[in-house]
Amino acid sequence: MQTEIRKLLTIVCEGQLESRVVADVERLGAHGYTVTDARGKGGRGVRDAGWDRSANIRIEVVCEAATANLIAAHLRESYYDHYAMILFMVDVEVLRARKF
Amino acid sequence: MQTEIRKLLTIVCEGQLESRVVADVERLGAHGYTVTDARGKGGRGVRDAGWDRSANIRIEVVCEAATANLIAAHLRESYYDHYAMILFMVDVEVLRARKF
Amino acid sequence: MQTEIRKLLTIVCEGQLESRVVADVERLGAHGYTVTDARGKGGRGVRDAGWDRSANIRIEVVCEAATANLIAAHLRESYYDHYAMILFMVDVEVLRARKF
Amino acid sequence: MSTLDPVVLFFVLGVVAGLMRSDLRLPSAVYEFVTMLLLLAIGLKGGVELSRQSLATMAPQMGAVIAMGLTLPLLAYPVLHYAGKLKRADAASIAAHYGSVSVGTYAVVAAYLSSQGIPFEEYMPVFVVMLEIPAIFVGILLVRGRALQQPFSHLAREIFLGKGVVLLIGGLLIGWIAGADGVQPIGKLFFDLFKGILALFLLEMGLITVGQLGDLRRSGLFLVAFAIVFPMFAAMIGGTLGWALGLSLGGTVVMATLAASASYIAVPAAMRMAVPEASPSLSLAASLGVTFPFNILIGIPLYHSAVRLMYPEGA
Amino acid sequence: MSTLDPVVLFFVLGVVAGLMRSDLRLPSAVYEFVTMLLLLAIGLKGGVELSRQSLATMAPQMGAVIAMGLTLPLLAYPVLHYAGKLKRADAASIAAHYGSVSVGTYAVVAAYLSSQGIPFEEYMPVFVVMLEIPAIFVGILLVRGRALQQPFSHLAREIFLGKGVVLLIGGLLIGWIAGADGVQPIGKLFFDLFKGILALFLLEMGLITVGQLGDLRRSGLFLVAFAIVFPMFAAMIGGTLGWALGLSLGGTVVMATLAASASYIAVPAAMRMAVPEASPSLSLAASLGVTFPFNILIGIPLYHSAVRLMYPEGA
Amino acid sequence: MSTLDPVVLFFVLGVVAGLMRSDLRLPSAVYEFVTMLLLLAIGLKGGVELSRQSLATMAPQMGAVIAMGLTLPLLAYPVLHYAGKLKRADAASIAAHYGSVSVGTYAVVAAYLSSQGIPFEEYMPVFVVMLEIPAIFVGILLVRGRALQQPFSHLAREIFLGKGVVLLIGGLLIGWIAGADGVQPIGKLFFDLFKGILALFLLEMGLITVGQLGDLRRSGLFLVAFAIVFPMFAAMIGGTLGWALGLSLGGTVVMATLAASASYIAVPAAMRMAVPEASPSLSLAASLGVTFPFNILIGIPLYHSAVRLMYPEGA
Ligand SMILES: Nc1ncnc2c1ncn2[C@@H]1O[C@H](COP(=O)(O)O)[C@@H](O)[C@H]1O
Ligand SMILES: Nc1ncnc2c1ncn2[C@@H]1O[C@H](COP(=O)(O)O)[C@@H](O)[C@H]1O
Ligand SMILES: Nc1ncnc2c1ncn2[C@@H]1O[C@H](COP(=O)(O)O)[C@@H](O)[C@H]1O
Ligand code: NA
Ligand code: NA
Ligand code: NA
Repeated sequence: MQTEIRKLLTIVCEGQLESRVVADVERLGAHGYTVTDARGKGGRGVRDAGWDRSANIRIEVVCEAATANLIAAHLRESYYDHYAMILFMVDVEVLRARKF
Repeated sequence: MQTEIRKLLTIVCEGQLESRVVADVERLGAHGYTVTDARGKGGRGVRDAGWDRSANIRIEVVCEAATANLIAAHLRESYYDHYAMILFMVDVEVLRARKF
Repeated sequence: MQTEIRKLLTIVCEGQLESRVVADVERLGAHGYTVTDARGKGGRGVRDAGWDRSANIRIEVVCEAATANLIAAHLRESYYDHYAMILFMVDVEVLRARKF
Repeated sequence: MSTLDPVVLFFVLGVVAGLMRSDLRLPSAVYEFVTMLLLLAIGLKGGVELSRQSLATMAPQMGAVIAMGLTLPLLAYPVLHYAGKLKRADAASIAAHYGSVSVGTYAVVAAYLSSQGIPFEEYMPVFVVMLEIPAIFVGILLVRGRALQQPFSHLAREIFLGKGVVLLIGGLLIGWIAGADGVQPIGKLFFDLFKGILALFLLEMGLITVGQLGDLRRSGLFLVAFAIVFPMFAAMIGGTLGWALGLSLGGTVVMATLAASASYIAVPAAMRMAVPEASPSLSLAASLGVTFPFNILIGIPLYHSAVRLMYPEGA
Repeated sequence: MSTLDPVVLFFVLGVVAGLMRSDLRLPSAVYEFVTMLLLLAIGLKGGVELSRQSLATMAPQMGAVIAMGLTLPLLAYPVLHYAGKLKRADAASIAAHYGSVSVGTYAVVAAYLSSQGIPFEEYMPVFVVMLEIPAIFVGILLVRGRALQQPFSHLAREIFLGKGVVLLIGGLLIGWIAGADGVQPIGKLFFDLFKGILALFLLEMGLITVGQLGDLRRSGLFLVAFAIVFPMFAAMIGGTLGWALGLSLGGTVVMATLAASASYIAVPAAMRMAVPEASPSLSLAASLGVTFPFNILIGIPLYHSAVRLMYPEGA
Repeated sequence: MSTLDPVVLFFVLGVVAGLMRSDLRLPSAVYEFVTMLLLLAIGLKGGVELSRQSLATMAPQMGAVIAMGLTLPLLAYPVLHYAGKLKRADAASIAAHYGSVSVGTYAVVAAYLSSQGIPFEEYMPVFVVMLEIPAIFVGILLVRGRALQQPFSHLAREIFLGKGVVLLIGGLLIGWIAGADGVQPIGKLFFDLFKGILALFLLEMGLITVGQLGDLRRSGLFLVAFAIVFPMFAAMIGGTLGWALGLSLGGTVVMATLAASASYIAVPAAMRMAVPEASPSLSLAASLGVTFPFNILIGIPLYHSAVRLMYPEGA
């Protein structure tokens, strides 16, 4: 089964940012995204659920490398200074590459 | 610490398919799977939770490359036309390779 | 956009272990972690939610390869024999590498 | 008092909050909890009344109600397929939704009548349960003819074992076995809190309705028109049937409303599995995006005044 | 009325739905919510009654009850280890489960007696709380002897700070401090809704029970037999103790049932941490898959009729 | 009865469990559910009372209350910025939290007064709703001056469409439109269960409070002192205002408590979006970690006895 390579960009950030980050992701050319609720700890301390005041979300985007870089750069610009957020990227094999 | 390489196959699809996809995954030779609830957006539009009518799930399977391809091919056959579903694969290092 | 390589270590284990595993992860030198709730099936059978008696969690840690190996080795020592647990590792690209 | 029943105001609140893009949302676990309580409560209520009736006397009414459940989709299908130019699978799926009933809409009409002090046959919930399913079979047969993709057993499970149906039928049976006295101790949760729970349910429904508007725009004007006109037409059938069965004015209003309502719990799940090629967003956009709000805001009072004409002597 | 208490019908519904592979499931957040309400309610109830009693008068009874909690696992262990050929850790873990109590089973016997109009000592919940823990220590000592793997403090935390125990004891203390009047304003949630909440809890328990059947098959016939026979034997001990303590007929039935019940909330969590080499699925399969259903469906009425013989003069 | 209101004992239980590192936690969906019920209930209550008042008579009081909401942050800011050496953004954000109100604290003072049998103006919830927002604007202007980072519309949405505010205002409007009779059928959920729901809410609040202690240590002594002293100062202002407005003794206690309380629902969400450079953990550590427990454990009785001096003739 032949597959093609795309980038999987994973973003972990505070839940309150969901609507904004997701909008950015789409605007910058991704064709879709998947969100899961998460909790965790990082430079800005523990982020645990409750009146979703401080819960995290985990956003996955499968897209072309260029798009992934675009999104990553934009997120770093807009959110890194003030918001709890990390992101990492990895190459993945996909079917139906045109979808992504 | 020596490790071995296996495939991590990640499937994102509509929650209603859980029992069927999971059954397929096991039947096709995977020794386990991990499911998390998710929401998201793709070609078939937003998929958000609620009376789990349209929530997504995210299924991860660590298995041998051959098995991963088998599963991927089967899922594409059986579900791609009519159901919201994507999948992607990546090589991962595992301990206890015999488990997978 | 220049990025650096780090390890993404993913641990899936029974939820009751969360506090202990997370403590180990930090003690062994990771600067953060992300936890999501999960369910699944493996050698120790189905692990499904409910009075979180037997739900799983999925812990992701982005850190240096050495740290990842350290953590993996420690977890195998301490938990593999008696607890439901798997883990796998993959190289990922990160921004702000100093964070990890 | 306001023409809108207070519980309906929660629906309006949900719609307004949704339109203004508030981040308000019932956690999905809570929405599921609230829905389960409503389904069980309606089932229990029906079962208790069933234990009071002699099946013999109810049998004919039940037969008639089921017949209606089988007929409505057969009336909706051609309209959708030929007039609406919808693909066969989509037309059949939507027809199934409109042949079935909406539990939420039933809860609202019950609340509406009670707050207007209009009595109705207590055993109406029995009909709600019975109307859930027949239309699903019709819908499936309309697409597959006799050539079912999956083994029928598997299909029947999808239909009867969907949690919505299990809770309705399960509640019905428990109510029936336990009877009024038996159910009384759990009534504080299932009956006393009913309207409050319904209010929360409607709040979320309002938010969900707004979420459907996007799909609705894509699905075109015909579907919107259908989702308003067909319910009114179906209400006439339901009303006439209720009247013919000699139901009270209130009971007839309920029957009209049931006929006019479209399922969004049992049917979508079943059709998704039985007829995957049908687009779920089309039928949900119509039933949730148009018919549900139409019924609870406009339809119910409308059907009520229409039915009044059939009952000159009042009740 | 039916021989089955209505709340138990919800358990049956859960079992049937589970066996038929319905996708019905309480969202885990809701199941946890419902369980928390039960634990708090039982704790509160116990505390309020405690505030009515003089500790002096209750001390002896409490001592006797704790003694039972320490004895039962010592009786279960040899059976499991020698007769059942179970690994030492598994035998000890299962023994701990059966020495402890099941809050859900207590709630069912309380509902059973009240719907039969049989009175029992209001302070029974105190014993429920007190029986939760002793067996855990016995279980651990049976495996570790004095050589504990982890620092005892860490272990005690696992035991006393598991949320189940915290809610029971916390509720008990709050009820004790606040007293009947103080608790009254929150009673509408914790007491009036109790049976309805219990019904939802039992619905999910039914589904969970079915989920255990798989593990049960693997665990073999001996364990199934043990999970039925030992509770009946324990019930005799509990019943005799209740009778010896001069409890009412109802109170003695409760004592018998408590002795017969096996924990699945406090003990599994504690044993998992203290004795990780013990297979959790074995003990859960026995206590959830066999003993719980046996007790609420057959055991309780059985113990009731047995106890009746001990109280010829009625109550 | 104990000096602590029973519901407050649940808060204490949460704190103790948290300090002992119990794994007790309300599932986040349940915590959200419970919070939504409180917000809706307070809104509904306020709306019902509003429908009883003539706006004309209330207008002056409302104006005064809003004025207080605008003044308090202006008093807090310089203290935090100059005395406390806090960054401008942090000082402004914390000031906004303390200018606004805590719904949970209001619920506790209402419970406190009712269990002491002290009457207060039924329409107090209206003030709760009205005090939520003004301080947010002041806080933002304190940082941005007129130079807003984002379009004001976007900002206003963050403020008015945060789910907390939507539920409060939505409940208020529904209560206002439906009136006492209209709301009565849903009262069994929103009003009768209020205190029980509040107890669960406070249990989780206790656990959350403990979670803040870590951040608190980092945030330094000054903030802790501020989080205790400023509320007492604000309470004097609120009390004096209540007295000047001719409120009853109870009403004045409520006003003092509202002034003393710090928001942790509407304001954090809004400030996070409007002033992202402000550290959310600072303001939450102060309002949740110190002020909330201080108010419900010590503050409320304190304000009560202080206000008593202003009302020599009793009520
Ligand atoms: N090294 C890491 N590995 C995995 N997840 C992390 C890591 N660092 C941070 N995170 C996640 O990213 C969120 C925000 O990180 P931070 O901005 O550092 O507070 C945290 O709450 C974690 O969920
Ligand atoms: N490019 C993407 N990246 C990440 N997740 C995606 C992507 N496309 C689709 N998905 C997920 O897969 C689900 C089904 O996709 P689709 O079949 O395209 O509607 C969506 O609801 C998303 O959760
Ligand atoms: N091959 C696999 N692929 C993905 N997840 C797995 C796999 N095997 C086990 N798991 C996950 O790891 C948990 C513990 O595995 P085990 O210790 O084998 O029972 C399971 O409950 C699954 O959630
Ligand atoms: Na219909
Ligand atoms: Na026992
Ligand atoms: Na204030």
